[in-house]
Amino acid sequence: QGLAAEPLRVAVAANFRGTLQQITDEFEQQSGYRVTLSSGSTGVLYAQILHGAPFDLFFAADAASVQELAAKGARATSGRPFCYARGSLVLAGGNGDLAQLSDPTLSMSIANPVTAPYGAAAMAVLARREFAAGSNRKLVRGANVVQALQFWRGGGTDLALLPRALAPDATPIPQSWHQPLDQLAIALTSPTANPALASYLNWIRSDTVRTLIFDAGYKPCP
Amino acid sequence: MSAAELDAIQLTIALATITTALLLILGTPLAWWLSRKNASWPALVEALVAMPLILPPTVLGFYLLLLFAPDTALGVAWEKLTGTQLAFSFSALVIGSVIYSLPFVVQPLQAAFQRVPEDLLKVAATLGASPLDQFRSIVLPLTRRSFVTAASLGFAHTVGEFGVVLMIGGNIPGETRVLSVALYDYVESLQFAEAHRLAGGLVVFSLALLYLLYRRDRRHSWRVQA
Amino acid sequence: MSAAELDAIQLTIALATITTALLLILGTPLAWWLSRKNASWPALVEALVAMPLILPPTVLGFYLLLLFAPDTALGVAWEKLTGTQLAFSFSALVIGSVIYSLPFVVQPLQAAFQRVPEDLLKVAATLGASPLDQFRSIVLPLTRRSFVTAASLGFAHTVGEFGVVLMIGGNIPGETRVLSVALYDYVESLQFAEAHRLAGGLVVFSLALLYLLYRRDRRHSWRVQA
Amino acid sequence: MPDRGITAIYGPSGSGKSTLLDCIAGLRRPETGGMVRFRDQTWLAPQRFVPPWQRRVAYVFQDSRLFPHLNVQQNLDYADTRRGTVGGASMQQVIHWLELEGLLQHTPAVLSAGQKQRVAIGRALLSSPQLLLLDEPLANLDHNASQQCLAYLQQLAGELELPMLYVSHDIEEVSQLADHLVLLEHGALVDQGPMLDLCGRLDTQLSREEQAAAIVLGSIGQHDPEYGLTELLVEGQTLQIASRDSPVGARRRLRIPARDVSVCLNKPEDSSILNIIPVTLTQMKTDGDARVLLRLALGGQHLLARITRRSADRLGIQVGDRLFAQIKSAALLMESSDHHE
Amino acid sequence: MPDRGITAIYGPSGSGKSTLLDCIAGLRRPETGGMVRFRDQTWLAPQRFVPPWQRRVAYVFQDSRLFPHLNVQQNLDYADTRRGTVGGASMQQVIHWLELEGLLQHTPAVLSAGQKQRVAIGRALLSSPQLLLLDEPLANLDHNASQQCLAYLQQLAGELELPMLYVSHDIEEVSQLADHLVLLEHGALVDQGPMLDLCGRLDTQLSREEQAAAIVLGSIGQHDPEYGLTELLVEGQTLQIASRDSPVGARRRLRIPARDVSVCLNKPEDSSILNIIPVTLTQMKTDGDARVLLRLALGGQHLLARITRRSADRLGIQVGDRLFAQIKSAALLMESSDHHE
Ligand SMILES: Nc1ncnc2c1ncn2[C@@H]1O[C@H](COP(=O)(O)OP(=O)(O)OP(=O)(O)O)[C@@H](O)[C@H]1O
Ligand SMILES: Nc1ncnc2c1ncn2[C@@H]1O[C@H](COP(=O)(O)OP(=O)(O)OP(=O)(O)O)[C@@H](O)[C@H]1O
Ligand SMILES: [Mg+2]
Ligand SMILES: [Mg+2]
Repeated sequence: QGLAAEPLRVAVAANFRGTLQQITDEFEQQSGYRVTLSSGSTGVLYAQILHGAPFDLFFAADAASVQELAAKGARATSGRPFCYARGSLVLAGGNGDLAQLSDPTLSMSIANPVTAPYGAAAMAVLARREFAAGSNRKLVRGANVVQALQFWRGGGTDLALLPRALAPDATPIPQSWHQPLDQLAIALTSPTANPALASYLNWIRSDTVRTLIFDAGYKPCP
Repeated sequence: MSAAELDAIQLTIALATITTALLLILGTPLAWWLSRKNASWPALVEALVAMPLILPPTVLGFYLLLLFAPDTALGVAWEKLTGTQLAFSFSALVIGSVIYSLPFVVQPLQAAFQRVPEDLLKVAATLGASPLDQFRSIVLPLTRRSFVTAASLGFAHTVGEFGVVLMIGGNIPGETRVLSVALYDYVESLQFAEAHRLAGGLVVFSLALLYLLYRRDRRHSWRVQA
Repeated sequence: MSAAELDAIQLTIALATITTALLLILGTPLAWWLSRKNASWPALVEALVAMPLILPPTVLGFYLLLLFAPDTALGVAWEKLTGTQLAFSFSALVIGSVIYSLPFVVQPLQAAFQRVPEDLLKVAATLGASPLDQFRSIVLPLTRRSFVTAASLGFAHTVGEFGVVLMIGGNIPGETRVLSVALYDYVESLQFAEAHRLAGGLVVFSLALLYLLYRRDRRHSWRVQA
Repeated sequence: MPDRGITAIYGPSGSGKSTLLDCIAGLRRPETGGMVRFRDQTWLAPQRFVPPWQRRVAYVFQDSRLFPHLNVQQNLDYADTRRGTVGGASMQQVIHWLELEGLLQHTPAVLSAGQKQRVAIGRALLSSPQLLLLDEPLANLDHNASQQCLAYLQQLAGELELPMLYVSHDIEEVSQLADHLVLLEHGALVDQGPMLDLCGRLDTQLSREEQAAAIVLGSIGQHDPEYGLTELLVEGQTLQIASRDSPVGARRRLRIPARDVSVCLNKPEDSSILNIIPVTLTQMKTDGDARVLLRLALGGQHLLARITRRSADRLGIQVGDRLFAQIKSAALLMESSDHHE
Repeated sequence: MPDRGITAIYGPSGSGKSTLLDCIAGLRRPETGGMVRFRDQTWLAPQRFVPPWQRRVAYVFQDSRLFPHLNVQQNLDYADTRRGTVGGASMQQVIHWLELEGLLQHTPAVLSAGQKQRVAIGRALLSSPQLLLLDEPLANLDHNASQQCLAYLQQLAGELELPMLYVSHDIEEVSQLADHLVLLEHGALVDQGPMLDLCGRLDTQLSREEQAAAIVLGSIGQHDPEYGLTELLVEGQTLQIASRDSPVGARRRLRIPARDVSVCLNKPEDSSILNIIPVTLTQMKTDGDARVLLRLALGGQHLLARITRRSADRLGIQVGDRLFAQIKSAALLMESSDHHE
């Protein structure tokens, strides 16, 4: 196989990095291609891609930024956006009862609803009429889901609304309570010119990887 | 300008002002002590003061968060004393900012104090000035320029800091959501127009403020003679 | 320690060293110029130098990114000149760090230069020392302490900085993924044990380094006489 | 050392004069320990150290050390607002004495060296200390200005009963001003005692100086307003000195430099030298290659005369001879008050 | 001003002496413009300003201004490595002359004021300038040390042909050293000219000084080794002065302070005063209340004598009288070489 001197460069939203690392390690072993992962928040990666970041592939934590990239077409966004995972929310902490969401004495950490889809989803959950009693709770916003997790684990919030990937054992929130949390990816360079990219894209869509993603706490894409 | 932005601006000014005041109150005696000790172990204190510079803000914030949590000694003591939780409070922001910006205040002051001519302090002593009086009447005016530097570095850095603040503050609107965090939110959520507007305002305002400050300082300058 | 960590450490040391060297090379004449001008418009330059402090690092990074992008004048010129892209390169990190850390170098140096007794420079001039020679033989040794301060602030801040670096560097392993970013990655991917280890190593190492530096500096101190 | 009057500290450069003052002011601790006491206060003892700001000692440093961030007026105010006792010279007085009127708004950087020193003296006086230390305060002043300063210092020492320690290597200044003398060399005390005793002896450090001089004590006699002269009665003899308004009968000191005194065997009658008095030669000492120093008794007091060895031989003078001392009248201007005896 | 020899700048404190030197060194630009030229170099003109480091002028400042971060040896080296010309005093010579051997490893902070000043002089000499500016360099030195320095400076001026501008308010120092004199007051030139001319006149600033003195020029006559005396022939008269090893016939200057000269109508025979010479009274001027200053012609040269008005009246002297001037021999020690006439 023609081993490219240049490694394949993959940009990945920070919260998916761990999972993608596993996936990529296996790909590197099997294919012999080199892949480097660059993580950051989705917003940062988006801005970087818009301004010439040398990435071949972009795994976002949301749908909007990828769709916007595709729409802008500012770069050679080849191919269409595709969903690689669908997230779901869980309630961590407390006694596991969803009724706690209406208790104003329990503090809560979520991801920033302005920047993180999981944060927006969490807000949608909290805004439900049945939890209106808890609207005076202390609500702490982490910059991203990881910080929301840290606030709950180390910083002393009682509860947290997190992606299931971060807290697999916590109480699931019904999917219908919020917008679907599809996570989209998009190729930024042409797979036809880069055999490594083509091979990697195939690998991502393989069943092995689907299982890996599912095991990591995500639901399959529709 | 939105109400949320006004909130953030107000909070930022309060945080930076209180932090700068505390920095000067704590940093001045520390810098003085460091500048007058000739032993070598205070070098360890100097190195410790510089530590917050080395750690990336989020990492520093993470450790501070661990320190401030309600189940730590500090968290428990704070809750006993004030009845409120320390983590995610404005007080936590202040403490974090003070720790984070301490080197910016201590280092310039220490360097300045070290260059205050000992001879002038001796004269003041023979004229009946106690050490505190000497400090107030000789050292302070002679090092005014460095106080301006230290205070402006400390203030600016507190305004600009966001890693630590984000981590220990929890981005609570009206309580711990300061301007830098608001700005960060705009960039992260791809609202670039809003980001430009806020950043532009911040830059113009601080530029004007610093310009006036530095110009005033230049007017009152004097020179040491050998 | 993993190969990736070693890469990051090596990159960090290279970045901080080059940045500090550049900061001293650029900051020294700038600080000297600012310290000797008595007009009031250089106060504007002073305020400009302090600007990077005010903007949150990611925001500053964002604007630098806009500046460095391949389709801007700077990006195009750079590509013409070097044949490589500026954004997301090590060079971009260096430029960004220099801009970001400039106030930490310029401000202490300026304050120090301002306190160099003019009289001593006059003596040196009558002994045949040209201005450059005066600077080298009188000003530099007299302000050595402030150079230590400036260099250590600049170095430490470059090591600790990550918002700007993450934004304009793009977290590319072996190229722009420095220690602070690696640390961030560990935290983000919940590898807290690795994060603690790396942060602990960083703290111990820098503490030892700064301690030795400051202790050495204390040994060679002298005092101005009035 | 006496705690009253003016004590001069005299010694070559590097002999430890400034160091001694530093120790007295508490700015430096003697390495070998030691004691410093002032009146009923112990300032330094093995277990005791009174910090300088509690000693109420004002110090005029060899370099003037004005505060560079304050102008002249503010430098003076600095001391004035921290004055130890209520008495002492007032701001107006000090400004007037030292002629600082025109300088008040200047910053130290633009002052000439002499002006700086005057401001430093003024600043020290305004702190109204219980002891004044002066380290060559007049080194940068011209002759007239330093004469004027000396007169004011003397007046202060008298009126305010402010004891002073005065470091100088100008022996004229010293003997004009001081009541008591401390001689230092290589950091050690060589000699000390009342000015009058030390000056009249041939065996001290002082007599070896080019400017050796004796000091005699007399009382004011008649004034001669026509010629501006005053009589000073010393041991029954009359010396004519330039008038100052001293009351008749007042005791005054007179410094007579050895180089201004010559001797002759008979009293010359047609000389312009006014003061020719009979003395007895009590001691002779060769002084260098060409000269001898004579000690001449005038009643209980002594004069010094420095003449060439050749003259001594030519006149054939011997110890015990009765001679006439001629004192160049112009030299007699340095009359100084003598409150402290 | 002459570009050779030693020019003294004399004036009261604050009269602008230091300011003048600053302008010459290029450290300050005169506000009103002006010109500074040295030999064939123009240092300051309306369109020209030579920066100080190109003027090769060494400057001993009134405050010594040693570099605080360098020890004594390094301070000297600083000048030595930047010396203008190849010639000039060597490091060994300077250290020896100024007795700096024991101080080389000291930092300026621990030196006494006099020691600092000696180092500053040494540093200036080592830069081997084409012009040496000295601003009261001896103010903090004791009599012996300053005499020694003066001698070396004079030697330097002669041997190295190094012109000097010497600021001082000590007229003895000035007249001992200088060939040329510049009198300043309130920032303006009052008088200037060769030392000898200015000193012998009654109408100058100088004659009003307490230490007014005339300077006479003579040639060395016989030595008298037994008594350590040397004859100096001045206008046909013989003066006895203390020996120095000057070759017979050499021209020498002699400073004779007015206060050391008295007059009498007849020549006294039994006085210890060796030098009694016939003179003619050419001018009389009252000097203050009690005294008169006499100008005495000695051939083409002049002496000054200061006597009391009473003596003048008693002796009834008048302009034109032939008198005898008595010169106190001890005063004659201040002989100085005179290479530059
Ligand atoms: N800290 C010190 N360490 C070593 N030597 C010192 C220290 N301080 C002073 N000396 C030395 O002590 C001696 C006395 O210095 P001091 O300043 O008292 O002299 P001084 O009599 O005032 O002389 P001057 O008339 O020149 O001012 C000097 O030889 C000086 O070098
Ligand atoms: N920059 C300035 N602005 C205003 N006045 C000044 C400035 N520099 C000097 N002067 C004044 O000029 C006068 C002359 O000062 P200078 O230092 O030349 O005197 P000096 O003759 O050296 O006196 P001294 O014998 O006391 O050293 C002083 O009255 C001083 O106050
Ligand atoms: Mg001294
Ligand atoms: Mg002067």
